Amino acid sequence: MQIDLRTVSIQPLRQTFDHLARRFGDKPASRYQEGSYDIQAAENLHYKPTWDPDQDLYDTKITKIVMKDWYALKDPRQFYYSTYTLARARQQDTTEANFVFVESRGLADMLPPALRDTALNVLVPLRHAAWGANQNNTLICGYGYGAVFTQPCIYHAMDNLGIAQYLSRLGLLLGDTEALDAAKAAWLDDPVWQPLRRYVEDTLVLRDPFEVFVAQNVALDGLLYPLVYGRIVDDFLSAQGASAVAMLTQFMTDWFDETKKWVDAVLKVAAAESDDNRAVLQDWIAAWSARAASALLPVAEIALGANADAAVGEELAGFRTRIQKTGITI
Amino acid sequence: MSTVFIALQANEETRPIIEAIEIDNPHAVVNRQPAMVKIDAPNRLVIRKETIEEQIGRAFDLQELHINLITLGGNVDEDDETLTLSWAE
Amino acid sequence: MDMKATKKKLGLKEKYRVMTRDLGWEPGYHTKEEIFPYATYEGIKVHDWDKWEDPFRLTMDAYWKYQAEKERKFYAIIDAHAQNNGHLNITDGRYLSALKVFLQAISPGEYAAHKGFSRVGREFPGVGTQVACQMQAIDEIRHAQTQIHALSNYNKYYNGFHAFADARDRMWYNTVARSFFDDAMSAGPFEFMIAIGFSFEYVLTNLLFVPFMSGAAYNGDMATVTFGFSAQSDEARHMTLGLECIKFMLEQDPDNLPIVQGWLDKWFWRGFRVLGLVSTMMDYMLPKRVMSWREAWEIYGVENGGALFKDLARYGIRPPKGWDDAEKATDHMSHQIMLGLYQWSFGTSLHSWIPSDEDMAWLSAKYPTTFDKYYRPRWEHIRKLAAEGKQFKNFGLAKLCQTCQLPIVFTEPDDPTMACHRETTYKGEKYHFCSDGCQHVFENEPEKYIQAWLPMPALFAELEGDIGKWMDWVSLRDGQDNGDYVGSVDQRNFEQWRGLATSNS
Amino acid sequence: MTVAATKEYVGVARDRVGNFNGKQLVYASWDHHLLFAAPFLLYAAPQMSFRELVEGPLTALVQPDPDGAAIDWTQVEWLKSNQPWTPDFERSLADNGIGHKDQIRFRTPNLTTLAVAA
Repeated sequence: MQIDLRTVSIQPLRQTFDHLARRFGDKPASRYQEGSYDIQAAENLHYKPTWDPDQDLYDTKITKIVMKDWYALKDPRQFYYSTYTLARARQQDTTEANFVFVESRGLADMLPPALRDTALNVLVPLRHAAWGANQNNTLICGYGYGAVFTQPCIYHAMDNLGIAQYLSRLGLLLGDTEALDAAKAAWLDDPVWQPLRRYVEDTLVLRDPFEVFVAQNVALDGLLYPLVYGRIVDDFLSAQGASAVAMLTQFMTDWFDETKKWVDAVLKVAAAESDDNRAVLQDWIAAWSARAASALLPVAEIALGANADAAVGEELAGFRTRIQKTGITI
Repeated sequence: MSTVFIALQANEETRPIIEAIEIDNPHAVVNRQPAMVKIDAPNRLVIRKETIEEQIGRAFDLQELHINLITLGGNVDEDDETLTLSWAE
Repeated sequence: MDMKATKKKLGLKEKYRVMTRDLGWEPGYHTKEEIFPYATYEGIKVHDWDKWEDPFRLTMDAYWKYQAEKERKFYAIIDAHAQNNGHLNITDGRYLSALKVFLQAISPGEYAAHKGFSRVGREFPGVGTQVACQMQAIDEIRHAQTQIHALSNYNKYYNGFHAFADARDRMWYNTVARSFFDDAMSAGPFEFMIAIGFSFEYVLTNLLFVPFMSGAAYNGDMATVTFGFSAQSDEARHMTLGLECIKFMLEQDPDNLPIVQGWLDKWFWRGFRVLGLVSTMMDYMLPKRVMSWREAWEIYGVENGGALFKDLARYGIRPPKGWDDAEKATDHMSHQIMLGLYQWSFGTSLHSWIPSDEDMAWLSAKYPTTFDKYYRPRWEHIRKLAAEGKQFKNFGLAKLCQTCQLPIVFTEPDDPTMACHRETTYKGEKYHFCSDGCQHVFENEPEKYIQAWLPMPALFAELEGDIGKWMDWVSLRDGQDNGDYVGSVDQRNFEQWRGLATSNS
Repeated sequence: MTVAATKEYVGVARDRVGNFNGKQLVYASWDHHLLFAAPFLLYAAPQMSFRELVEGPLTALVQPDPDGAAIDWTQVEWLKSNQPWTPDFERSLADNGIGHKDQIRFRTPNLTTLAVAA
């Protein structure tokens, strides 16, 4: 029996789930709201973790940041799995087309060798830094509190993995597997890369999820992305005729523009919550951004030479202006 | 003898894939259930990219299987050309 | 040097290695123990993380592409379902109870798995393992969300769905699944992988998703079929990860075998008990049934699980300790749990009912050695009470198992007429269990299980047994969410709306 | 056995008697009468006499069983913690040694209406 259900008009009993009606009123909820708010267990947690019996399974006390409601840390992009995945699939189509364009037209081979080497030397070791970022965001997602704050972090972690893989492909395209091996050797032993590697390893031993968020997503990424993908790739390399490289890193440029809106929104709400939060954030950002700037200086020198110092200084000033808008002064 | 299996959603995209699996695995048994096709085979089942491409007339990446895959049983070994399910004999 | 001439074509395995495995490095500024502080305390010895085999070698580009395609298909169907009153296509309003169990008990489990895999995706020291776990972490939040989105439209028209978030933390039958996931998450990373990655995903989720989703298809519920099969397509990767992880542990060091075997014994039994709810969904809550719990157990438990343990025998693994008891319980559990749900239905955010003659004939055919002998007399007596206007309500509430948290509805493995009574005393406190399996789990780690939050005792400790207050506390609306399906608001609405759809009056 | 943990792991029992407002939990189960899906959970003061427990909540709860009205409480066989045991009806639960979360069982060998179909 086929029923023509479209002809039936019936009144719903309610518009949404109770926990969403309590937050937003009894009106149809968005899929972001349905998929994010209050979906983490909150009460009657059964057992203490064996990996740290001083913690609860979901614990607000493992960070110095204090929130009355962790669900206040809304993602302005309103990403849930589906919107996130569709957005990245579209970007992946573009990136794929860019790689095919560069490869099929032999643009990589047309790069002046010096520029190609600069691109390889600056970019390919960064795949290891991106891997560190993946680890850090996975930790924030795992131990942070409340899906609204933590789900963007697993998306961010997968993005970091994607970026590490795009950088690997870039290395393979411009320099084959030898480029990857050389980059790893540089990451491990070249003095140029040691301050940054040390920075990354220092973040990997942090256990306060919000401090990890600051050290990685705010401080390091906030300086690294505009410096490397904006200033070095899009400006410096392109101006000398290596715009093919910029095609291969377009994902990173677009991604940083998109994700920093989320990062800023989180900072803004957390800082507005209390003076204590603001003070903690201020200390963290000041300390980690100063370290990030000095760790990135030798990296910038690979491409910019003597101009690197000024470039990093300008990025740091730009970073301060950006952070200022979230209500935090450094 | 143990049974390995793969289950795929029953739809237009999987019809030629299932045919390809039948061609490569004459010993397999195809069970059609609501919305799902489950293919059982003793100990071993091999899915070949080439055979699927012959059925659908276009290039096929074996990882496309994930879109319509429901479940499987057996140790998985995947390379560019084949996906093999097996139990130790 | 001409790069182009020397460029190598990388195969899938090699490409995956350079794109993923090679991203990690040996730390120089901190020790591995500082970076991965939870990797060793469980006693699992790993000598070489590079021996980890990645079963499916998905890089992020492929992941985004294929998952986006699945998402587009899924939401197209969910949108159409909502726009076209798809809920009226289901065979009968009774079917909704199965969906209510799903949303209250299983979807929160998906979210817990998401959190757990995020944690182990950070805690394992090997890159291959980390990436595999992270992909599972992001898949699991997908499952929680697709389930909530698929069932959201049902919530608008039917009772019992609206308070799933409250019910997750407070409702008595939901603590069964909650405590299972809490148990896994409070364990170390290796045990978590055995619990969720291996026992739950590999040995048990086929039983949850495959026959039950075929059942949803039989019952006209395309929304559920879609989220079920769409989720299960990720599970194929997850199951393979679980199997890979267990093989990896067993290959790394012979000392790992007894630890792994102990976890298998524990988690097989924990998982089997959680699936008790699914047995009831399959045998009682699907108006049109695709196969019985017993038949599903034959295919996915005995045949598939048997093949798996035969395969693992080469490492010295034997089938889990509770295997024989599980086999014996399979002909009883769905009846025992449904009888419980029915007599406590004043306290459930779902409806239950007395099986019809036709249902009982089916149950008797599917369970020829047990249904008529043990369960039909009880149902017929309950039906007689209802006919006399004395619906059977058991206000005695229930003794719960300290480990699995189910009401102790189960009988002795070899005597279906005798309730299973197991108790022990630990540090001067009495604890009760539903089975030898659950008692063993407790006795191996008593300091863990004494902490269990048991909802029935809590009703007395916190609310002095006041059922009305308790209903407010769990957001259960008396007379709407609970009780017998017959005479319920859900029944009235479903039949009325369906009437509108099939006639011109 | 001990719990494998990164540091000392001590659990706090959630259902200690002190949490029950001066009362206690008692479980009661009627052997071979599985119409009642699980043993009953009773909430009682330790000073309550055994007779009050039996003639009050227990008698009320067993009524839905066709054998419920036929129980002769003076004839039933009792077990406590699965061991044969004889209660004193006039004394309190505490004096009968029924502690918090103890389970009592009772047997009525002659009453078998719903036990097993022929």
